[in-house]
Amino acid sequence: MTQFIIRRLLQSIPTLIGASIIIFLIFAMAPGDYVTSQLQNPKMTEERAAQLRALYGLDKPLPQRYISWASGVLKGDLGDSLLFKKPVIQVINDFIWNSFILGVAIMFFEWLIASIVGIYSAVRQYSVFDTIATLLVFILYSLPSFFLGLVMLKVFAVDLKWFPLGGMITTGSNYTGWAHIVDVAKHMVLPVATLTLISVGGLSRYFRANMLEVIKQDYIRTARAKGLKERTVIFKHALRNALLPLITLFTLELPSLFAGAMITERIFNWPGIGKVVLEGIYIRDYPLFLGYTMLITVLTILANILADVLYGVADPRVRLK
Amino acid sequence: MDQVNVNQPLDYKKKNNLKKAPSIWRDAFHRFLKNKYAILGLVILTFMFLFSFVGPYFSPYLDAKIDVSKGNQPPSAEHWLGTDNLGRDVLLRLMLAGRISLTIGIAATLIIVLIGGMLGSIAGYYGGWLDVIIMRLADIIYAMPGLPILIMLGAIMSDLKIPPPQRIYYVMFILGFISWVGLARLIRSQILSLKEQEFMLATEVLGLRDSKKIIKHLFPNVLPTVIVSATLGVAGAILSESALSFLGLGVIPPTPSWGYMLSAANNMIDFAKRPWLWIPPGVAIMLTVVAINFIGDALRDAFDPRQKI
Amino acid sequence: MSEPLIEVKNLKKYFPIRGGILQRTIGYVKAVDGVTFTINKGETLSLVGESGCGKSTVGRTIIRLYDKTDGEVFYKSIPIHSLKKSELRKLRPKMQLVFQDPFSSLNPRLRVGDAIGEALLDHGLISKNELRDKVIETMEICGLAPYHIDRYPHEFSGGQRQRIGIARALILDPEFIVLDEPVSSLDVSIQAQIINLLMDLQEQKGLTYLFISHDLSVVEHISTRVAVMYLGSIVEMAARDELFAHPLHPYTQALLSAVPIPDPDLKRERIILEGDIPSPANPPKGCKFHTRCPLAKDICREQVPEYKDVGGGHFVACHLV
Amino acid sequence: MAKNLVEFRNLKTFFYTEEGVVKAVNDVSFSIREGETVCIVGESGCGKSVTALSLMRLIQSPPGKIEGGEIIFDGRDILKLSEAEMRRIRGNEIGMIFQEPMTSLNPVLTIGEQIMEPLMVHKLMTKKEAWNKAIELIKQVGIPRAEQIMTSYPHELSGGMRQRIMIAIALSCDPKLLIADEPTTALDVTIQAQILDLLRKIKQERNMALMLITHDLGIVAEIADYVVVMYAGKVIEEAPVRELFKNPKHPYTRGLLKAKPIIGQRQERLYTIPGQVPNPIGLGDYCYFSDRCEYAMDICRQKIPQLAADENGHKVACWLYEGEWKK
Repeated sequence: MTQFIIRRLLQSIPTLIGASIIIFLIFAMAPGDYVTSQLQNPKMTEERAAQLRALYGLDKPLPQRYISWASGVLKGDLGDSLLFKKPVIQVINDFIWNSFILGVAIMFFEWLIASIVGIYSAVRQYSVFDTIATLLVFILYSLPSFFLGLVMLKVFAVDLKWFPLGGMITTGSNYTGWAHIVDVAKHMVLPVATLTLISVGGLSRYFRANMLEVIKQDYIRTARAKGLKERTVIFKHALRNALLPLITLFTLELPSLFAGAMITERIFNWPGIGKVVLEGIYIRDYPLFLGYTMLITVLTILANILADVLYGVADPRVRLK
Repeated sequence: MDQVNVNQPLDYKKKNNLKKAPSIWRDAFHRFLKNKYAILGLVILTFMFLFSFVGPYFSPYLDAKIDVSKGNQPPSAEHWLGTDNLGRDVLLRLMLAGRISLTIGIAATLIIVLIGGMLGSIAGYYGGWLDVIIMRLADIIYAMPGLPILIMLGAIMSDLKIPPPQRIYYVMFILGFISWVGLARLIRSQILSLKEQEFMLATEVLGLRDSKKIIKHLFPNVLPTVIVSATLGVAGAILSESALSFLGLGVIPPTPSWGYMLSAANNMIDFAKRPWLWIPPGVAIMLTVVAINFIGDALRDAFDPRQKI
Repeated sequence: MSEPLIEVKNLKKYFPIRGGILQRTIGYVKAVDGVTFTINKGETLSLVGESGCGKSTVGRTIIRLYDKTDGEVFYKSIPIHSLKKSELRKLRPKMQLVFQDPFSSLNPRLRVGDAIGEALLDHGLISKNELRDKVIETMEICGLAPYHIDRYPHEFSGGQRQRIGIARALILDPEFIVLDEPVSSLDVSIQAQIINLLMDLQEQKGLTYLFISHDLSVVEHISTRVAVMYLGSIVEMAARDELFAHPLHPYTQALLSAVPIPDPDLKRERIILEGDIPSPANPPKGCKFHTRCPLAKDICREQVPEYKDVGGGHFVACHLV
Repeated sequence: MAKNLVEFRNLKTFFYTEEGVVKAVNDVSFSIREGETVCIVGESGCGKSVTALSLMRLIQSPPGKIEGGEIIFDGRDILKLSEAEMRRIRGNEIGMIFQEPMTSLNPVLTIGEQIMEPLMVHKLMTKKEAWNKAIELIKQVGIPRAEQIMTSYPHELSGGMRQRIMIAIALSCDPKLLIADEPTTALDVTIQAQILDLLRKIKQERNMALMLITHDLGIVAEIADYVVVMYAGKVIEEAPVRELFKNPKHPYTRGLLKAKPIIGQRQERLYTIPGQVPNPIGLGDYCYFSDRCEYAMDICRQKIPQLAADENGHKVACWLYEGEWKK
């Protein structure tokens, strides 16, 4: 097992380097940089700008800038966010956990609903439930997340006023303890509902397809020939096999917990890393955006390795000696 | 060479003329038409195309000037969907925006099919170090988060001051270059499994030239997967484009797009008081994408009835 | 009648097993481990053995569908494995192969007429307008009705598809055909039709066959000479009547006694081999059969038996003979 | 004469497909006595497996459905039982093994778990008792190192060993009937000999009926007491094994016996039954073998022949043996 992990880590190093080069090149393509966007304000003079650029090392040739940036990243120094005038690491740390709570809630509801709907419609194939579920899943699957978010806000916040119009806590209130949690929860309902509805479609189709594939296998017929209850056949024999590919899917979704849904956080004004980074891009806060993108890339690569390892642990056939 | 009377050949009772049996593609087409979701999808999609490409000629406001005095009127007899802050007819804007969004969706998908198809088949068919390089590149692009990269490229486009009409083409290429990986991997794995099939080994035994193997044997068997994923790809591309434009980083005025029209909801008053500004484009996107997904799914069943899911 | 058409000298085919961190080759599956035989013109040599004995690999390596690891293959004294790609391609029509699985050996999206005729056209051995008649003629020889020419494979039964596979090979007017378990997946009544077809074609066109099978009764019916394989090597080879009348190698004897005979009154003492067929990845030392051989001695466990002619072309590889 | 354990009476099992209704089992009647080995023999698509699956009520519907007839097992009509009652029979009074050992065991559960399941469900054994019984069963089916096998997974075993485990599972609750659906078709001939030997040993040790489905007449001769020949969903001939091989009546059975090459009895040219099995959809009121039969008469193309027994119980459904005047 460790041998496998080492091999996968070694293999992912070139991918990581490649990704970092491409990302850095994209940023380097940007004509202006933070400094130029400051030129508009009168106090800024030409040579002052040159000094600033030198300070941020923006005047050196490209490969050198990449090396210094990359070595910084390795040492954990992602440079300073221009928007917040503090190290990018700190900015990320401040806001990423708000995205994390949202992400965990979404993922919980998404997997709960998708598994129930997917498995039930597979077991009851061609039933009324199955047809309705498939149709509904189809529509949810095609909804743009921002449109659904806006509609939810309009209906439930503006018109019905059941939920707050956005943000994470009621402005001006300083609840503590349980009251705070309830307040945050109330603010979470609409964004969580939006993103759960968006993602539950695809996942339940995947559950359904997997279950249907497993149900027609020979060992399910053997299980029935043993006279086991249908419940045992489905939940012990079928589900254990159907879940295998889903472990990979679950692990690959973990990075999204940290990435934060940029657009949804912006619509619901949820102070997550997604919203913050999005605002940063409008004022070309490249270090913050660069740091954030690299973080997500690293998490994705690690998630890929974790997915393979977990699959090996779960599936005895693949259990790597 | 006298005919060998091996044992009397199959009975000729059921003799019918030597007309060509319906081709495999016509069979698939008949199965496709029998699927009611496909018909629903086709109807909606044709409506959206007509609405976008033919609709404008029926609108009285095609060449109306901007007249701020008539701005922000709610839906009325003259303006079925009201007017926007510059007094333009929202219905007309919706139609014109449809052209852009549909064109970008299809164009981006063609790019994806071109790049993904080519790289995927080369990697799958020739293998060796070519395969390793292409797949390594695919891993890299696959590892990078899609939306942030798109947003970054959008921001750069704004900085480079690319004129709006040209921006459309840049958006197409960006969408294409970011999302070809999925299709490339799909085609590569399909070619690899096809190459193990006995009928491909047979083409080697028969000594067919590489070109014949690819065109007459691999291509027809990979095509269905490409068609299905390309169709679903258009839906994906439309969603991505409208997201970018919603953030003001994709298609920007004066070029109309559903995404940008939706961003009208960013200003509080329009959001709460003037839903006719941002709800119609949202519905338009949803209808188009649902229709395409119906068609894509029906195509998958039509091509491979065994994989009924 | 008996100058050799095909000569195989000490043919070896190893498939590498990858492992370790850098996926280096850490071992070999010795699918074919040194096989020598000749096939004379108009003869049918059968390769018989159980799964994993390498008979299909021999068949495919001879016509260079797989590249060899070691040894030599001559077709009319032309060294097949040292030809350039273009030379090999020109020789292809002369050496054909009929596959086992009627369902995966035909391109599902290509009309039957094209599948049969395309190679003839591609090799420029016929003009376009003569092609259709030639295809119809060959189809009728193989017992297929002409009106099937434009149909697709999914409209045919297993037996008919096998006929299409044979027509596809036959139309190129080959001299040598490898029949890789052509009737194993067919029903008994259809099997008989295909066997008769193959034997009639051999008679009329003087074809030379390498017949690969695990079914000893079919082998007894169709072969001129028979070679019995076990884990990559030939353990015994002789003329058909000689081998079936006086099997010398214990494995051949066990194989013959294991075949169920459709005669309820036949009482015969049965040799039941213990244990399972070892994996070709790490075959037993010495004589590979010693782990299952009822007569195994110490010498069998250490020394590889010599493959020698014990008289009249009856080859056997066993210390006890 | 032992009493009848299983009686199929005019069983009809149809499959409703897009192209039309496939009458997989079309009015089939025969019976299996206690402790007797009955072989159902026929080519692919003749309905032999569907007959067995109908007895176990494992027909997947849709698309399949048992349309008519009765299956009397140990005095009870299987088709009338509730699902719960049926479950008490499956795996308990009737054991079943299938053709593909490689895919018949659950790949993610250990061998031990899969053997112990029926013991705990039907015999209400504790985990401990079931564990010991499972080890005993593994030894009974001739697999060494039973304890180690208990904790290993199916992919670690060979095809032959997996089929032995399937037999162990089927025998776990001492069933009155064991159904074996082409148990050795996917195995090599030396392994097949081992499995047939095991089945014969089990047959002697237990007074258990065996319903063996196969297309190989050699296996029928070796293990069967009584033979039922099926063609296109119907029983066309049935007789004790010696009688059937010595005096085959139906042209199809005779054709099968001559078409298969036999070691030591080489023929110059194989007898072939021309044509192929008819399309199962839309079969009318005529003998389904008529278009392939050398002796086909007009009556054969007009009316389905019924099974008629001769003096020593050798039944055949063919107009050659039923003179028109008899009817």
